[in-house]
Amino acid sequence: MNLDIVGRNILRIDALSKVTGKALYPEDIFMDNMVYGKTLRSKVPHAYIRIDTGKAEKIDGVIKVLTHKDVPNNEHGVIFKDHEVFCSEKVRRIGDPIAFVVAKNKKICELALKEILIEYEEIEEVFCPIKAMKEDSPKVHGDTNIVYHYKIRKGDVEEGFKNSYAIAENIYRTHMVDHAFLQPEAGISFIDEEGRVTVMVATQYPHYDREEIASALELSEEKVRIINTNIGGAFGGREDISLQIHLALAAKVLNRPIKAIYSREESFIAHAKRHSMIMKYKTGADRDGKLLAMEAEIVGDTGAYASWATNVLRKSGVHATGPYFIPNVKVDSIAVYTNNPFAGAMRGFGATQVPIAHEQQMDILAEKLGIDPIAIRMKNIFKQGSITATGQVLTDSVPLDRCIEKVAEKIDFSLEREEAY
Amino acid sequence: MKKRGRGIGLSFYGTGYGNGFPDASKAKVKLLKDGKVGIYVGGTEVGQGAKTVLSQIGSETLKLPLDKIIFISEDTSLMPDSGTAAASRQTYNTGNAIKIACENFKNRLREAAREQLKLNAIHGLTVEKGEIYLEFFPQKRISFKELSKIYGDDNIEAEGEFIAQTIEMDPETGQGAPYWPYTFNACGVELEVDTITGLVEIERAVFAQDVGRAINPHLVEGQMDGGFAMALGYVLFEDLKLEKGKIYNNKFSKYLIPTAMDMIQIENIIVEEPEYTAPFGAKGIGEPVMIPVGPAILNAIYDAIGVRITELPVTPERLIKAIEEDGKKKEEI
Amino acid sequence: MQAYRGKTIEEVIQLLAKYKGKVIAGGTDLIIDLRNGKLTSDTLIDISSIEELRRVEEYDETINIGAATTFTQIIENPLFQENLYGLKRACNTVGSPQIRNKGTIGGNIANGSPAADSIPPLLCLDSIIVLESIKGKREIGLEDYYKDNISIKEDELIISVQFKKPDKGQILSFAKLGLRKALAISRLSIATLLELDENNKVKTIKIASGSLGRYPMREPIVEEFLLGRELTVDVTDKAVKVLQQVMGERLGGRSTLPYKRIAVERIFKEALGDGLKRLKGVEIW
Amino acid sequence: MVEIKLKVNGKSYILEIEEDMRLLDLLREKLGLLGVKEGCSEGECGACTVIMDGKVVNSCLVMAFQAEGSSITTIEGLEKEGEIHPIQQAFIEVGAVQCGYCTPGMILSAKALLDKNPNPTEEEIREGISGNLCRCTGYNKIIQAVEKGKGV
Repeated sequence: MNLDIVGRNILRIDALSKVTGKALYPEDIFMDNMVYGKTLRSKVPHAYIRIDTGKAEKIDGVIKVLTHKDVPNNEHGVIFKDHEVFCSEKVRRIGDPIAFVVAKNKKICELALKEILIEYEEIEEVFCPIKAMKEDSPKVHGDTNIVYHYKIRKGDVEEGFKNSYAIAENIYRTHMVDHAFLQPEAGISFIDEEGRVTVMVATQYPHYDREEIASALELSEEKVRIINTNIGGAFGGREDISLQIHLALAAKVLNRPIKAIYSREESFIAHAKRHSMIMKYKTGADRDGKLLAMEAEIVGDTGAYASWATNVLRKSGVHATGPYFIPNVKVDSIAVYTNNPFAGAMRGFGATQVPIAHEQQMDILAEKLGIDPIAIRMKNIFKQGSITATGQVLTDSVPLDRCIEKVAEKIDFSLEREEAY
Repeated sequence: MKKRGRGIGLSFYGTGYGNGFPDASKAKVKLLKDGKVGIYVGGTEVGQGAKTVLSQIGSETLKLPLDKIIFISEDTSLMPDSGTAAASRQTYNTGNAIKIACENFKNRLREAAREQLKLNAIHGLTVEKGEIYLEFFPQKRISFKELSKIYGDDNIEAEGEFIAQTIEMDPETGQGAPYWPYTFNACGVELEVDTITGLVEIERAVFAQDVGRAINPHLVEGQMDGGFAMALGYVLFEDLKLEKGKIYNNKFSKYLIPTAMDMIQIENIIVEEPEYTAPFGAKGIGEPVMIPVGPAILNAIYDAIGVRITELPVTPERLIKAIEEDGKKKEEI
Repeated sequence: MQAYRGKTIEEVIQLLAKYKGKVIAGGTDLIIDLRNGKLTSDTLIDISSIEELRRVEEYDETINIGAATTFTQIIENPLFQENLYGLKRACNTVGSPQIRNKGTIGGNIANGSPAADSIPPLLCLDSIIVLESIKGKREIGLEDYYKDNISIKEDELIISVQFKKPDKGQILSFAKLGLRKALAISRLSIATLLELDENNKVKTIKIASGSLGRYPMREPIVEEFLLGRELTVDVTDKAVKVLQQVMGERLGGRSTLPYKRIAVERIFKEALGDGLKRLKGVEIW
Repeated sequence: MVEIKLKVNGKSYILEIEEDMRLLDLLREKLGLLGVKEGCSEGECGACTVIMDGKVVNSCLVMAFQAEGSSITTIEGLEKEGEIHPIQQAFIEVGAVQCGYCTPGMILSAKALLDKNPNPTEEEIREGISGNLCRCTGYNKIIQAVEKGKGV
């Protein structure tokens, strides 16, 4: 292929504006007649609430206190509409948004937040996903906490383990983490010259934001406009709605520009986390190190809201084998609600957690069989034409063997080397 | 004692929303008034380099220098939906959409050129460097600029849509073709574990990443370095201290991400093997670059000290505890 | 809020007498506390531009570090490159370049944090804090300040921290355990001041710890154990056990104890080993 | 309100400011220098780094009134006669920029380092930028950019 520009180290087209500090992020935008907004969030993980905004509304400089009563359609969510724009009756996690204060400046916003009275009637919480799966556990939404159950049933794992010479069994646990992008959430909303509710925000998916805002405000999508500014990192943390609907609603109600900027602390409780997972693995191989069977039960804690839980746990399930051909596979990958911070997309999206398990399983088997970690992998890896656990044929571009060889050329993993455990 | 260990981690990663969910990217290409070309897509620049890479794909398809391309991806009132900047799908999905839109746009240009040059047909017309000309009679040529003068802004345009091919999985057996394409990688690390403090020091890392084809190698390396650092934080440092639903480490003085002093030079190796359904063979790597690093570190820790750490994060405290418990277990035996 | 920028010590103590305000120098802790609401104050009095407070002075017998002297100033001062190197090293582990450029030694003292990096070396030097108010000057031992929880009165200003210059043969060392290599709050730290006699026996030993108790403190039992002994591997191992015993009693029941008790060995040996290395040019651990 | 005099990017200002304003707020809101970013408000991330009297500081941890009489350089002050600074150029050329949020502070830390130590080792560069967090790049391209900016 004769390529002129593909494959070349073209300088980033946004680099100049970024090295000179001219690149604008949402908090860098100032408009005439602009006021500020700030979110009141739940302080408890599970409770029925009663909201009294009366006192806050009387504070000089407070323009409006928005609550669920002001939202035409008070629901959103990337897959299930299980988030409320503002909690109406129940909070399900610490950090759930309850109200949005609009005031002349940030200080008055802070002051008003303190004057909104929330009566919490606390209810039993559940933080452990295993416990949450039980029938008698407190329910976060509806009548079950199980959001999703993905299964792979391929071959006969019992038979596979019976024929295995070495078996590794372990439970692996990964934790919730934060994207920690450098630019905390911020946005500014206004009504543009064509009457559209416009939100300038740093988002991964502007058209999705437009859809959610239109739905919540019961407007047609043409009446909503998203302008993406520069974005200070995302890594999956800017997929769910954070302040977009709050800002849009405020602009629509007040017909003037409103700006909101999250502090770092608020950013931590506002956006999704990486799913923590409990991964119970059993992997069997024959005497030569050929994998014969794998069984995995993966439980992912999606916290108080589903966000991408179905897709994340599906991705975990599909990738549970690792890049290896295994004839007999049984996977159960389950997403569960709890009263923890909600989990959603983060770099790797469920496929980042499972290798913590399957790659250690490979090394455990290698040790049991007395072969080195490269050898056991080379025996089992996907190659062109391999069939995955879901029955998909990898027809093209499967250079995993080359990747391994490149690494093994530089680092010696053989068992004969000094210091090998 | 300080003990050294080596570990390897592999991973594969399926691109896109997956599972038969319509994973569509749209792109629009327009001839602008000064002969420049506008590419309009909803693909977001989050820092990964989407604007640059997608512009390169447009530039390559149109055989038009980058400075003649205006890339617009900010305003929903101007650009079509190109899906989310996630699932490592922008290079592959939106890249394909741009390529298709640019091919369609070239045909629109050829049509216009045929009319203006009074030709019988469009075949044999080459589009290159801002001109359309007849290969076997190059005197017959017309520039983008001239066309834009004749047709005005906004009149020559084309769209392109790419929908990834995936198949929904069976709910009982999980059989199906959920993602496409798949990306592969391997990471090896060498590290030192201080068995007294529980601190882990990465000494060396070799990272090989399949990219199909690298549209922009520097940007790929930047992703690999960044993915490594994020994985390092994931496995060794980052802890929300979540207790009863409350995040106690809710600020950067407590939630520790790696600093420049915690990172090392990574020996990055880009492995190319073009993927036939991808734009110029390029696969997305934004997410894969973080995945094999964690397990490589964990395997290296085991290689160093002979203790399996099965719970993240491997804080010094947890590591020391694991060593202690392992010691007790071995004593009992 | 009122804000004053003090130009002289005299002016500041007058302001303090009048307003009982909060003194701000580097601001690296204070501004965070103000933001978090951990501290409220109607009056801030800035001392960061008072030259007298921003310098290190060497006298015949003593060294005087002005309270508003930044960590960077200490790191760059030639006085702390030789046997007082441990103080430089401690200051160098504070936060980041930005924090070291602003954060001050007086701030480290006033803040009272158990993890303040500069304190253990100063404790080894038997430092004294000099305070001044309109009522006059007052000196308190740095060790007593922590141990006896002596509070700095609202109208008092920390002027300086002073210590006797150690002999050339006395080496100040410092080691710290942080969870990452920069911007790390110390999990635990040890400073030592070491001198050997002609028979390689410990002639002088002062040991101070950070984050092994509610405040930074001297470790007299360990000092006593080491005094007069030769620093063999065995003796040092025993000293570690003594320290572990002492901290065990002190931190009993704390969830962080089991880890710190083990990890302290590395940090203690690192500090002591550094002293020995610089005295004798040998590494024993 | 108090009145302060200071120099920012070579220009002298006399400003009326609120007592509880931070230097960060002054630079962003009073002077419109939006290249100064706020990422954590506690001196950890370094996005608000500026050079104050030759030294890098976190402008979120300096009260505005403390800046009286000082000379401040922000990212906006590096351009001279329409030409960007060689370190900025180096950041562009080696690909040291991703999301860009840490970039202004990072460049200022790099500049302050090179002003003081024109030929730093890799270790010294890592230390020099250790007060500036970056979540995107893994720092290595930034180190490379500083290496490239040496001696120019």
